[in-house]
Amino acid sequence: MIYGVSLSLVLALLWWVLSGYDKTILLSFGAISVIITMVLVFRMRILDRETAPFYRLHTLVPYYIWLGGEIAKSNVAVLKAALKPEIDITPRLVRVPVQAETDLSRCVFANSITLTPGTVTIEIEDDAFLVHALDSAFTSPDGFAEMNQNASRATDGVPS
Amino acid sequence: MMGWVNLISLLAMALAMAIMLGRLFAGPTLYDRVLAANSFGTKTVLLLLIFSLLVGRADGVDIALLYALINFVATIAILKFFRYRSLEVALAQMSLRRAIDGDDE
Amino acid sequence: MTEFDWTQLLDYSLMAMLLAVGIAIVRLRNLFAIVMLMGVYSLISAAWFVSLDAVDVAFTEAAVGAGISTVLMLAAMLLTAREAEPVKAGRHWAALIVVSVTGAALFYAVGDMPIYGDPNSAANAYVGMDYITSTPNEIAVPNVVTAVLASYRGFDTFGETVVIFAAGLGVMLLLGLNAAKKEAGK
Amino acid sequence: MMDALSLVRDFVSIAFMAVGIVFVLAGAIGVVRLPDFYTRMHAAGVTDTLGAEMIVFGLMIQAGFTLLSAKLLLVGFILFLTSPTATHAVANAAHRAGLNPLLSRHQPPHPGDDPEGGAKP
Repeated sequence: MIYGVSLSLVLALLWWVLSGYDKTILLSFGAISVIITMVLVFRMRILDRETAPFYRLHTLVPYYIWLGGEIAKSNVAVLKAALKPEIDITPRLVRVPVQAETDLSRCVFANSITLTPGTVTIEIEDDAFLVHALDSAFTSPDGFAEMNQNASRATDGVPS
Repeated sequence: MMGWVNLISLLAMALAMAIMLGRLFAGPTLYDRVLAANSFGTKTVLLLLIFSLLVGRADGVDIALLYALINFVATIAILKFFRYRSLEVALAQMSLRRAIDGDDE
Repeated sequence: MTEFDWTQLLDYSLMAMLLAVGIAIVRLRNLFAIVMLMGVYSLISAAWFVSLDAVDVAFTEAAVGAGISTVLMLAAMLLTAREAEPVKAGRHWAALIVVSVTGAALFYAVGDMPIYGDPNSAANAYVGMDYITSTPNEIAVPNVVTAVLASYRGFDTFGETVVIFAAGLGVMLLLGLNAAKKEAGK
Repeated sequence: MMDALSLVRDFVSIAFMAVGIVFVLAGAIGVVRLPDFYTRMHAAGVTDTLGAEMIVFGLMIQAGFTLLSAKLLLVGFILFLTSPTATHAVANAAHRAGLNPLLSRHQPPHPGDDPEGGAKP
Protein backbone atom coordinates (compact mmCIF):
# COMPACT_ATOMS: atom_id res chain seq x y z
CA MET A 1 0.00 0.00 0.00
CA ILE A 2 2.84 2.36 0.85
CA TYR A 3 4.23 1.72 -2.64
CA GLY A 4 0.92 2.71 -4.22
CA VAL A 5 0.66 5.93 -2.24
CA SER A 6 4.26 6.94 -2.88
CA LEU A 7 4.01 6.11 -6.60
CA SER A 8 0.83 8.18 -7.01
CA LEU A 9 2.40 11.09 -5.17
CA VAL A 10 5.45 10.97 -7.41
CA LEU A 11 3.29 10.68 -10.54
CA ALA A 12 1.18 13.67 -9.47
CA LEU A 13 4.28 15.72 -8.77
CA LEU A 14 5.71 14.72 -12.14
CA TRP A 15 2.53 15.74 -13.92
CA TRP A 16 2.46 19.08 -12.19
CA VAL A 17 6.13 19.83 -12.86
CA LEU A 18 5.84 18.91 -16.52
CA SER A 19 2.68 20.91 -17.15
CA GLY A 20 2.87 23.75 -14.66
CA TYR A 21 -0.87 24.37 -14.88
CA ASP A 22 -2.96 25.62 -12.01
CA LYS A 23 -6.53 25.78 -13.34
CA THR A 24 -9.04 23.45 -11.72
CA ILE A 25 -10.17 21.70 -14.88
CA LEU A 26 -6.61 20.99 -16.01
CA LEU A 27 -5.61 19.74 -12.58
CA SER A 28 -8.58 17.37 -12.66
CA PHE A 29 -7.32 16.04 -16.01
CA GLY A 30 -3.99 15.40 -14.32
CA ALA A 31 -5.69 13.61 -11.44
CA ILE A 32 -7.59 11.43 -13.91
CA SER A 33 -4.40 10.47 -15.71
CA VAL A 34 -2.71 9.58 -12.43
CA ILE A 35 -5.69 7.41 -11.49
CA ILE A 36 -5.65 5.64 -14.86
CA THR A 37 -1.93 4.95 -14.52
CA MET A 38 -2.41 3.55 -11.04
CA VAL A 39 -5.24 1.29 -12.25
CA LEU A 40 -2.97 -0.01 -15.02
CA VAL A 41 -0.12 -0.57 -12.59
CA PHE A 42 -2.38 -2.50 -10.25
CA ARG A 43 -3.79 -4.61 -13.06
CA MET A 44 -0.30 -5.41 -14.34
CA ARG A 45 0.74 -6.35 -10.79
CA ILE A 46 4.12 -4.72 -11.09
CA LEU A 47 3.76 -2.62 -7.97
CA ASP A 48 6.61 -3.67 -5.73
CA ARG A 49 9.81 -2.31 -4.31
CA GLU A 50 11.39 -2.10 -7.75
CA THR A 51 8.61 0.01 -9.24
CA ALA A 52 8.58 2.42 -6.33
CA PRO A 53 12.08 2.42 -4.82
CA PHE A 54 11.48 5.53 -2.75
CA TYR A 55 11.81 3.87 0.61
CA ARG A 56 15.61 4.02 0.43
CA LEU A 57 16.01 7.61 -0.67
CA HIS A 58 17.73 8.56 2.57
CA THR A 59 20.59 6.15 1.82
CA LEU A 60 20.55 6.36 -1.98
CA VAL A 61 20.99 10.12 -2.10
CA PRO A 62 24.21 10.18 -0.03
CA TYR A 63 25.46 7.25 -2.08
CA TYR A 64 24.95 9.10 -5.35
CA ILE A 65 26.61 12.20 -3.94
CA TRP A 66 29.63 10.06 -3.02
CA LEU A 67 29.50 8.53 -6.50
CA GLY A 68 29.45 12.02 -7.98
CA GLY A 69 32.82 12.69 -6.38
CA GLU A 70 34.22 9.46 -7.82
CA ILE A 71 32.81 10.35 -11.23
CA ALA A 72 34.46 13.76 -11.15
CA LYS A 73 37.83 12.24 -10.24
CA SER A 74 37.83 9.61 -12.94
CA ASN A 75 36.44 12.08 -15.48
CA VAL A 76 39.57 14.17 -15.14
CA ALA A 77 41.71 11.07 -15.63
CA VAL A 78 39.85 10.07 -18.79
CA LEU A 79 40.06 13.63 -20.04
CA LYS A 80 43.84 13.57 -19.65
CA ALA A 81 44.07 10.22 -21.42
CA ALA A 82 41.95 11.39 -24.33
CA LEU A 83 43.60 14.74 -24.84
CA LYS A 84 47.26 13.75 -24.56
CA PRO A 85 48.99 14.60 -27.82
CA GLU A 86 50.27 11.03 -28.00
CA ILE A 87 47.67 8.48 -27.00
CA ASP A 88 49.24 6.12 -24.50
CA ILE A 89 46.77 3.76 -22.89
CA THR A 90 46.61 0.14 -21.82
CA PRO A 91 43.02 -1.09 -22.09
CA ARG A 92 42.18 -3.92 -19.71
CA LEU A 93 39.43 -6.48 -19.37
CA VAL A 94 38.98 -7.49 -15.74
CA ARG A 95 36.58 -9.68 -13.82
CA VAL A 96 35.20 -7.95 -10.76
CA PRO A 97 33.75 -10.18 -8.04
CA VAL A 98 30.35 -9.07 -6.79
CA GLN A 99 28.83 -9.55 -3.39
CA ALA A 100 25.24 -8.45 -3.42
CA GLU A 101 22.10 -9.58 -1.69
CA THR A 102 19.51 -8.41 -4.16
CA ASP A 103 19.15 -7.70 -7.84
CA LEU A 104 18.62 -4.03 -7.10
CA SER A 105 21.97 -3.76 -5.39
CA ARG A 106 23.72 -5.63 -8.25
CA CYS A 107 22.04 -3.30 -10.68
CA VAL A 108 23.11 -0.19 -8.79
CA PHE A 109 26.67 -1.48 -8.56
CA ALA A 110 26.87 -2.29 -12.28
CA ASN A 111 25.39 1.07 -13.12
CA SER A 112 27.88 2.81 -10.89
CA ILE A 113 30.78 1.08 -12.64
CA THR A 114 29.43 2.18 -15.99
CA LEU A 115 28.71 5.71 -14.81
CA THR A 116 32.29 6.16 -13.69
CA PRO A 117 34.16 7.04 -16.84
CA GLY A 118 37.06 4.76 -17.66
CA THR A 119 35.21 1.60 -16.65
CA VAL A 120 32.22 -0.01 -18.32
CA THR A 121 30.42 -3.19 -17.31
CA ILE A 122 30.16 -5.25 -20.46
CA GLU A 123 28.86 -8.56 -19.21
CA ILE A 124 26.96 -9.64 -16.13
CA GLU A 125 27.68 -13.11 -14.79
CA ASP A 126 26.45 -14.94 -11.74
CA ASP A 127 28.91 -13.66 -9.20
CA ALA A 128 31.10 -11.32 -11.19
CA PHE A 129 31.02 -8.54 -13.74
CA LEU A 130 33.24 -8.35 -16.79
CA VAL A 131 34.57 -4.81 -16.82
CA HIS A 132 36.44 -3.05 -19.56
CA ALA A 133 38.78 -0.32 -18.39
CA LEU A 134 40.36 2.37 -20.47
CA ASP A 135 43.68 2.13 -18.72
CA SER A 136 45.29 -0.15 -16.18
CA ALA A 137 45.14 2.75 -13.74
CA PHE A 138 41.38 2.31 -13.41
CA THR A 139 41.38 -1.34 -12.33
CA SER A 140 42.32 -1.25 -8.67
CA PRO A 141 40.43 -4.04 -6.87
CA ASP A 142 40.15 -1.94 -3.71
CA GLY A 143 38.21 0.74 -5.54
CA PHE A 144 35.71 -1.77 -6.88
CA ALA A 145 35.32 -3.40 -3.48
CA GLU A 146 34.67 -0.04 -1.84
CA MET A 147 32.07 0.84 -4.46
CA ASN A 148 30.41 -2.56 -4.05
CA GLN A 149 30.23 -2.13 -0.30
CA ASN A 150 28.77 1.34 -0.54
CA ALA A 151 26.25 0.29 -3.18
CA SER A 152 24.93 -2.65 -1.20
CA ARG A 153 24.80 -0.58 1.97
CA ALA A 154 22.75 2.03 0.17
CA THR A 155 20.28 -0.40 -1.38
CA ASP A 156 20.01 -3.28 1.08
CA GLY A 157 21.04 -1.57 4.27
CA VAL A 158 23.57 -4.28 5.10
CA PRO A 159 27.31 -3.89 4.60
CA SER A 160 28.24 -7.08 2.79
CA MET B 1 26.28 38.85 -20.28
CA MET B 2 24.59 35.47 -19.79
CA GLY B 3 23.30 35.73 -23.32
CA TRP B 4 26.84 35.68 -24.66
CA VAL B 5 27.84 32.79 -22.46
CA ASN B 6 24.84 30.79 -23.61
CA LEU B 7 25.52 31.68 -27.23
CA ILE B 8 29.12 30.54 -27.01
CA SER B 9 28.12 27.31 -25.31
CA LEU B 10 25.45 26.79 -27.95
CA LEU B 11 28.01 27.04 -30.71
CA ALA B 12 30.45 24.85 -28.78
CA MET B 13 27.72 22.23 -28.55
CA ALA B 14 27.13 22.48 -32.29
CA LEU B 15 30.88 22.01 -32.80
CA ALA B 16 30.85 18.90 -30.60
CA MET B 17 27.92 17.58 -32.63
CA ALA B 18 29.86 18.16 -35.83
CA ILE B 19 32.88 16.32 -34.44
CA MET B 20 30.61 13.45 -33.46
CA LEU B 21 29.23 13.34 -36.99
CA GLY B 22 32.74 12.50 -38.19
CA ARG B 23 32.75 9.35 -36.06
CA LEU B 24 29.21 8.59 -37.16
CA PHE B 25 30.24 8.68 -40.81
CA ALA B 26 33.54 6.89 -40.36
CA GLY B 27 32.77 4.41 -37.58
CA PRO B 28 34.21 1.13 -38.77
CA THR B 29 31.82 -1.07 -36.84
CA LEU B 30 28.13 -0.75 -36.35
CA TYR B 31 28.54 -0.33 -32.59
CA ASP B 32 30.68 2.73 -33.11
CA ARG B 33 27.81 4.22 -35.01
CA VAL B 34 25.23 3.35 -32.38
CA LEU B 35 27.46 4.85 -29.72
CA ALA B 36 28.04 7.99 -31.75
CA ALA B 37 24.32 8.35 -32.47
CA ASN B 38 23.49 8.00 -28.78
CA SER B 39 26.10 10.54 -27.79
CA PHE B 40 24.91 12.83 -30.56
CA GLY B 41 21.42 12.64 -29.11
CA THR B 42 22.70 13.64 -25.67
CA LYS B 43 24.41 16.64 -27.22
CA THR B 44 21.20 17.58 -29.04
CA VAL B 45 19.36 17.52 -25.73
CA LEU B 46 21.95 19.87 -24.23
CA LEU B 47 21.80 22.10 -27.30
CA LEU B 48 18.04 22.42 -26.98
CA LEU B 49 18.29 23.18 -23.26
CA ILE B 50 20.82 25.93 -23.82
CA PHE B 51 18.86 27.34 -26.73
CA SER B 52 15.60 27.49 -24.84
CA LEU B 53 17.26 29.38 -21.99
CA LEU B 54 19.02 31.66 -24.44
CA VAL B 55 15.83 32.81 -26.12
CA GLY B 56 13.86 32.58 -22.88
CA ARG B 57 11.19 30.11 -23.94
CA ALA B 58 10.41 27.11 -21.82
CA ASP B 59 9.03 25.02 -24.69
CA GLY B 60 12.44 23.80 -25.75
CA VAL B 61 12.91 22.08 -22.40
CA ASP B 62 9.89 19.87 -23.06
CA ILE B 63 11.30 18.88 -26.42
CA ALA B 64 14.64 18.14 -24.80
CA LEU B 65 12.92 15.89 -22.28
CA LEU B 66 11.15 14.05 -25.07
CA TYR B 67 14.45 13.68 -26.89
CA ALA B 68 16.26 12.26 -23.91
CA LEU B 69 13.57 9.59 -23.62
CA ILE B 70 13.28 8.81 -27.33
CA ASN B 71 17.04 8.68 -27.75
CA PHE B 72 17.25 6.03 -25.07
CA VAL B 73 14.37 4.00 -26.46
CA ALA B 74 15.77 4.14 -30.00
CA THR B 75 19.22 3.02 -28.85
CA ILE B 76 17.79 0.08 -26.96
CA ALA B 77 15.52 -0.82 -29.89
CA ILE B 78 18.43 -0.83 -32.33
CA LEU B 79 20.52 -3.00 -30.04
CA LYS B 80 17.69 -5.43 -29.35
CA PHE B 81 17.26 -5.69 -33.06
CA PHE B 82 20.89 -6.59 -33.59
CA ARG B 83 20.93 -9.03 -30.76
CA TYR B 84 18.00 -11.02 -32.06
CA ARG B 85 18.07 -10.02 -35.73
CA SER B 86 14.38 -9.19 -35.55
CA LEU B 87 12.13 -7.04 -33.47
CA GLU B 88 9.45 -9.67 -33.27
CA VAL B 89 11.77 -12.28 -31.85
CA ALA B 90 12.98 -9.72 -29.34
CA LEU B 91 9.42 -9.00 -28.26
CA ALA B 92 8.53 -12.69 -28.15
CA GLN B 93 11.59 -13.44 -26.03
CA MET B 94 10.62 -10.70 -23.64
CA SER B 95 7.09 -11.98 -23.24
CA LEU B 96 8.38 -15.53 -22.90
CA ARG B 97 10.74 -14.45 -20.14
CA ARG B 98 7.94 -12.63 -18.39
CA ALA B 99 5.75 -15.71 -18.59
CA ILE B 100 8.51 -17.83 -17.03
CA ASP B 101 9.13 -15.28 -14.30
CA GLY B 102 5.42 -15.08 -13.64
CA ASP B 103 5.23 -18.83 -13.13
CA ASP B 104 7.93 -18.70 -10.54
CA GLU B 105 6.07 -16.25 -8.37
CA MET C 1 18.42 47.49 -39.71
CA THR C 2 18.16 45.68 -36.43
CA GLU C 3 20.98 44.18 -34.47
CA PHE C 4 22.53 41.05 -35.88
CA ASP C 5 20.77 38.00 -34.50
CA TRP C 6 23.56 35.70 -33.43
CA THR C 7 21.30 32.69 -33.09
CA GLN C 8 21.34 32.65 -36.88
CA LEU C 9 24.75 31.02 -36.54
CA LEU C 10 23.04 28.07 -34.91
CA ASP C 11 20.65 27.80 -37.85
CA TYR C 12 23.53 27.83 -40.30
CA SER C 13 25.52 25.22 -38.43
CA LEU C 14 22.48 22.99 -38.13
CA MET C 15 21.81 23.36 -41.85
CA ALA C 16 25.43 22.52 -42.63
CA MET C 17 25.11 19.39 -40.50
CA LEU C 18 21.89 18.46 -42.29
CA LEU C 19 23.67 18.80 -45.62
CA ALA C 20 26.61 16.70 -44.44
CA VAL C 21 24.30 13.97 -43.14
CA GLY C 22 22.33 14.03 -46.39
CA ILE C 23 25.45 13.61 -48.49
CA ALA C 24 26.64 10.81 -46.23
CA ILE C 25 23.29 9.03 -46.56
CA VAL C 26 23.60 9.16 -50.33
CA ARG C 27 27.20 7.99 -50.32
CA LEU C 28 27.05 5.16 -47.80
CA ARG C 29 26.23 1.60 -48.85
CA ASN C 30 25.65 0.07 -45.44
CA LEU C 31 21.92 0.18 -44.79
CA PHE C 32 22.15 -0.03 -40.99
CA ALA C 33 24.38 3.01 -40.97
CA ILE C 34 21.90 4.80 -43.21
CA VAL C 35 19.02 4.04 -40.84
CA MET C 36 21.00 5.47 -37.98
CA LEU C 37 21.97 8.53 -39.97
CA MET C 38 18.33 9.12 -40.83
CA GLY C 39 17.52 9.10 -37.13
CA VAL C 40 20.28 11.64 -36.61
CA TYR C 41 18.94 13.66 -39.53
CA SER C 42 15.56 14.02 -37.91
CA LEU C 43 17.19 14.84 -34.57
CA ILE C 44 19.03 17.73 -36.21
CA SER C 45 16.02 18.92 -38.15
CA ALA C 46 13.87 18.87 -35.03
CA ALA C 47 16.47 20.98 -33.24
CA TRP C 48 16.31 23.34 -36.20
CA PHE C 49 12.51 23.51 -35.99
CA VAL C 50 12.80 24.53 -32.35
CA SER C 51 15.15 27.30 -33.35
CA LEU C 52 12.59 28.42 -35.97
CA ASP C 53 9.84 28.64 -33.32
CA ALA C 54 7.92 25.64 -34.67
CA VAL C 55 7.80 23.75 -31.38
CA ASP C 56 4.82 21.58 -32.29
CA VAL C 57 6.45 20.44 -35.51
CA ALA C 58 9.62 19.66 -33.61
CA PHE C 59 7.65 17.56 -31.15
CA THR C 60 6.17 15.50 -33.97
CA GLU C 61 9.48 15.23 -35.77
CA ALA C 62 11.23 14.00 -32.65
CA ALA C 63 8.59 11.40 -31.85
CA VAL C 64 7.93 10.15 -35.36
CA GLY C 65 11.20 10.82 -37.17
CA ALA C 66 13.71 9.82 -34.55
CA GLY C 67 11.68 7.28 -32.64
CA ILE C 68 9.09 5.37 -34.60
CA SER C 69 10.50 5.58 -38.10
CA THR C 70 13.89 4.25 -36.97
CA VAL C 71 12.21 1.19 -35.57
CA LEU C 72 9.99 0.83 -38.65
CA MET C 73 13.03 1.12 -40.94
CA LEU C 74 14.81 -1.59 -38.97
CA ALA C 75 11.77 -3.83 -39.26
CA ALA C 76 11.66 -3.16 -43.00
CA MET C 77 15.32 -4.05 -43.31
CA LEU C 78 14.52 -7.57 -42.21
CA LEU C 79 12.97 -8.07 -45.61
CA THR C 80 15.85 -6.66 -47.65
CA ALA C 81 19.59 -6.98 -48.02
CA ARG C 82 22.01 -5.33 -45.65
CA GLU C 83 23.96 -3.52 -48.35
CA ALA C 84 22.58 -1.26 -51.03
CA GLU C 85 23.45 -2.18 -54.59
CA PRO C 86 25.20 0.54 -56.55
CA VAL C 87 22.82 2.19 -59.01
CA LYS C 88 23.89 2.64 -62.60
CA ALA C 89 25.00 6.16 -63.36
CA GLY C 90 22.53 6.50 -66.22
CA ARG C 91 19.58 6.49 -63.89
CA HIS C 92 20.92 9.47 -61.98
CA TRP C 93 20.16 11.86 -64.80
CA ALA C 94 16.39 11.43 -64.72
CA ALA C 95 16.37 11.84 -60.95
CA LEU C 96 18.58 14.91 -61.19
CA ILE C 97 16.20 16.53 -63.68
CA VAL C 98 13.15 15.84 -61.50
CA VAL C 99 14.88 17.17 -58.42
CA SER C 100 16.16 20.29 -60.16
CA VAL C 101 12.75 21.13 -61.62
CA THR C 102 11.08 20.68 -58.22
CA GLY C 103 13.75 22.73 -56.53
CA ALA C 104 13.44 25.51 -59.09
CA ALA C 105 9.66 25.59 -58.64
CA LEU C 106 10.06 25.81 -54.87
CA PHE C 107 12.57 28.62 -55.18
CA TYR C 108 10.16 30.43 -57.50
CA ALA C 109 7.40 30.01 -54.93
CA VAL C 110 9.57 31.48 -52.17
CA GLY C 111 9.15 34.88 -53.85
CA ASP C 112 5.42 34.85 -53.06
CA MET C 113 5.82 33.96 -49.41
CA PRO C 114 5.37 36.61 -46.72
CA ILE C 115 8.42 37.78 -44.85
CA TYR C 116 9.30 35.64 -41.80
CA GLY C 117 7.26 36.90 -38.88
CA ASP C 118 5.27 39.45 -40.89
CA PRO C 119 2.26 40.49 -38.77
CA ASN C 120 0.19 41.30 -41.86
CA SER C 121 0.63 37.97 -43.60
CA ALA C 122 -2.40 35.81 -44.32
CA ALA C 123 -1.56 33.31 -41.61
CA ASN C 124 -1.45 35.97 -38.90
CA ALA C 125 -4.15 38.39 -40.02
CA TYR C 126 -7.54 36.64 -40.21
CA VAL C 127 -8.98 33.85 -38.05
CA GLY C 128 -5.62 33.06 -36.49
CA MET C 129 -5.80 36.12 -34.28
CA ASP C 130 -9.40 35.29 -33.34
CA TYR C 131 -8.40 31.86 -32.18
CA ILE C 132 -5.52 33.22 -30.17
CA THR C 133 -7.62 35.87 -28.44
CA SER C 134 -10.74 33.81 -27.80
CA THR C 135 -9.31 30.41 -26.89
CA PRO C 136 -8.40 31.26 -23.27
CA ASN C 137 -11.99 32.46 -22.65
CA GLU C 138 -13.94 29.85 -24.56
CA ILE C 139 -11.85 26.76 -23.85
CA ALA C 140 -9.63 26.34 -20.83
CA VAL C 141 -6.92 24.43 -22.68
CA PRO C 142 -3.76 26.56 -22.79
CA ASN C 143 -2.40 25.19 -26.06
CA VAL C 144 -4.12 26.91 -28.98
CA VAL C 145 -3.25 24.20 -31.47
CA THR C 146 -4.84 21.57 -29.24
CA ALA C 147 -7.94 23.72 -28.83
CA VAL C 148 -8.28 24.19 -32.59
CA LEU C 149 -7.77 20.51 -33.35
CA ALA C 150 -9.90 19.04 -30.62
CA SER C 151 -12.68 21.59 -30.31
CA TYR C 152 -13.08 24.12 -33.12
CA ARG C 153 -12.31 21.47 -35.72
CA GLY C 154 -13.41 18.55 -33.60
CA PHE C 155 -15.42 16.72 -36.27
CA ASP C 156 -12.60 17.12 -38.76
CA THR C 157 -10.12 15.63 -36.33
CA PHE C 158 -12.54 12.84 -35.47
CA GLY C 159 -12.77 11.92 -39.16
CA GLU C 160 -9.00 11.95 -39.53
CA THR C 161 -8.61 9.74 -36.50
CA VAL C 162 -11.12 7.25 -37.86
CA VAL C 163 -9.28 7.14 -41.19
CA ILE C 164 -5.93 6.58 -39.52
CA PHE C 165 -7.36 3.93 -37.23
CA ALA C 166 -8.89 2.10 -40.21
CA ALA C 167 -5.61 2.29 -42.09
CA GLY C 168 -3.72 0.91 -39.12
CA LEU C 169 -6.20 -1.94 -38.73
CA GLY C 170 -5.90 -2.72 -42.43
CA VAL C 171 -2.11 -2.83 -42.27
CA MET C 172 -2.24 -5.10 -39.23
CA LEU C 173 -4.65 -7.45 -40.95
CA LEU C 174 -2.53 -7.52 -44.11
CA LEU C 175 0.68 -8.21 -42.21
CA GLY C 176 -0.95 -10.90 -40.13
CA LEU C 177 0.69 -10.04 -36.82
CA ASN C 178 -1.47 -12.61 -35.10
CA ALA C 179 0.00 -15.48 -37.10
CA ALA C 180 3.53 -14.27 -36.43
CA LYS C 181 2.83 -14.17 -32.71
CA LYS C 182 1.52 -17.73 -32.75
CA GLU C 183 4.63 -18.86 -34.58
CA ALA C 184 6.93 -17.12 -32.12
CA GLY C 185 5.04 -18.52 -29.15
CA LYS C 186 5.58 -22.12 -30.20
CA MET D 1 23.15 44.13 -2.92
CA MET D 2 20.88 42.44 -5.43
CA ASP D 3 23.36 43.20 -8.15
CA ALA D 4 26.26 41.61 -6.33
CA LEU D 5 24.16 38.51 -5.67
CA SER D 6 23.17 38.11 -9.28
CA LEU D 7 26.77 38.70 -10.35
CA VAL D 8 27.91 35.86 -8.11
CA ARG D 9 25.15 33.67 -9.51
CA ASP D 10 26.22 34.47 -13.05
CA PHE D 11 29.81 33.63 -12.30
CA VAL D 12 28.95 30.31 -10.69
CA SER D 13 26.77 29.47 -13.66
CA ILE D 14 29.51 30.44 -16.12
CA ALA D 15 32.01 28.31 -14.25
CA PHE D 16 29.71 25.27 -14.34
CA MET D 17 28.94 25.69 -18.01
CA ALA D 18 32.56 26.25 -18.99
CA VAL D 19 33.61 23.05 -17.24
CA GLY D 20 30.72 21.21 -18.87
CA ILE D 21 31.63 22.45 -22.33
CA VAL D 22 35.27 21.49 -21.87
CA PHE D 23 34.18 17.98 -20.93
CA VAL D 24 31.71 17.66 -23.80
CA LEU D 25 34.24 18.83 -26.37
CA ALA D 26 36.97 16.63 -24.90
CA GLY D 27 34.62 13.67 -25.02
CA ALA D 28 33.83 14.33 -28.66
CA ILE D 29 37.52 14.65 -29.51
CA GLY D 30 38.23 11.47 -27.59
CA VAL D 31 35.55 9.59 -29.49
CA VAL D 32 37.25 10.55 -32.74
CA ARG D 33 40.81 9.93 -31.59
CA LEU D 34 40.82 6.77 -29.52
CA PRO D 35 41.79 3.56 -31.27
CA ASP D 36 38.96 1.04 -30.85
CA PHE D 37 35.30 0.79 -30.00
CA TYR D 38 35.64 -0.03 -26.31
CA THR D 39 37.99 2.83 -25.63
CA ARG D 40 35.78 5.26 -27.52
CA MET D 41 32.94 4.18 -25.30
CA HIS D 42 34.76 5.63 -22.29
CA ALA D 43 35.24 8.95 -24.02
CA ALA D 44 31.53 9.09 -24.82
CA GLY D 45 30.86 8.40 -21.15
CA VAL D 46 32.70 11.58 -20.20
CA THR D 47 30.25 13.58 -22.27
CA ASP D 48 27.26 11.78 -20.88
CA THR D 49 28.07 12.14 -17.20
CA LEU D 50 30.04 15.12 -16.07
CA GLY D 51 29.70 17.23 -19.21
CA ALA D 52 25.94 16.94 -19.43
CA GLU D 53 25.32 17.29 -15.70
CA MET D 54 27.57 20.33 -15.38
CA ILE D 55 25.77 22.11 -18.20
CA VAL D 56 22.38 21.24 -16.74
CA PHE D 57 23.45 22.56 -13.33
CA GLY D 58 24.78 25.74 -14.87
CA LEU D 59 21.49 26.30 -16.64
CA MET D 60 19.57 25.55 -13.44
CA ILE D 61 21.51 28.24 -11.61
CA GLN D 62 20.61 30.65 -14.40
CA ALA D 63 16.93 29.72 -14.27
CA GLY D 64 16.74 30.25 -10.53
CA PHE D 65 14.21 28.59 -8.26
CA THR D 66 11.40 28.08 -10.79
CA LEU D 67 9.42 25.37 -12.47
CA LEU D 68 11.83 25.56 -15.40
CA SER D 69 14.63 24.60 -13.07
CA ALA D 70 12.64 21.59 -11.91
CA LYS D 71 12.24 20.50 -15.51
CA LEU D 72 15.95 20.92 -16.10
CA LEU D 73 16.61 18.79 -13.04
CA LEU D 74 14.30 16.15 -14.47
CA VAL D 75 16.19 16.15 -17.77
CA GLY D 76 19.47 15.83 -15.92
CA PHE D 77 18.06 12.98 -13.84
CA ILE D 78 16.84 11.12 -16.92
CA LEU D 79 20.21 11.53 -18.62
CA PHE D 80 21.91 10.32 -15.46
CA LEU D 81 19.73 7.21 -15.35
CA THR D 82 19.64 6.33 -19.03
CA SER D 83 23.18 7.02 -20.19
CA PRO D 84 24.90 4.19 -18.26
CA THR D 85 22.15 1.81 -19.30
CA ALA D 86 22.57 2.73 -22.95
CA THR D 87 26.36 2.50 -22.70
CA HIS D 88 26.13 -0.91 -21.07
CA ALA D 89 23.66 -2.06 -23.72
CA VAL D 90 25.97 -1.02 -26.55
CA ALA D 91 29.00 -2.60 -24.89
CA ASN D 92 27.15 -5.79 -24.07
CA ALA D 93 25.80 -6.10 -27.61
CA ALA D 94 29.27 -5.58 -29.07
CA HIS D 95 30.73 -8.14 -26.67
CA ARG D 96 28.05 -10.72 -27.45
CA ALA D 97 28.59 -10.12 -31.16
CA GLY D 98 32.20 -11.11 -30.67
CA LEU D 99 33.92 -7.79 -31.13
CA ASN D 100 37.26 -8.25 -29.43
CA PRO D 101 38.67 -5.36 -27.46
CA LEU D 102 42.15 -4.11 -28.09
CA LEU D 103 44.06 -5.13 -25.00
CA SER D 104 47.69 -4.49 -25.74
CA ARG D 105 49.44 -1.30 -24.86
CA HIS D 106 48.44 1.15 -27.49
CA GLN D 107 50.81 3.80 -28.70
CA PRO D 108 51.01 6.02 -31.71
CA PRO D 109 51.80 6.57 -34.61
CA HIS D 110 48.32 7.36 -35.62
CA PRO D 111 45.71 4.67 -35.24
CA GLY D 112 44.83 3.70 -38.75
CA ASP D 113 41.10 3.18 -38.45
CA ASP D 114 40.24 3.64 -42.02
CA PRO D 115 36.78 4.95 -42.74
CA GLU D 116 34.88 2.55 -44.93
CA GLY D 117 33.95 5.28 -47.35
CA GLY D 118 31.62 8.15 -46.73
CA ALA D 119 32.00 11.88 -46.71
CA LYS D 120 33.72 13.64 -43.88
CA PRO D 121 32.40 17.10 -43.22
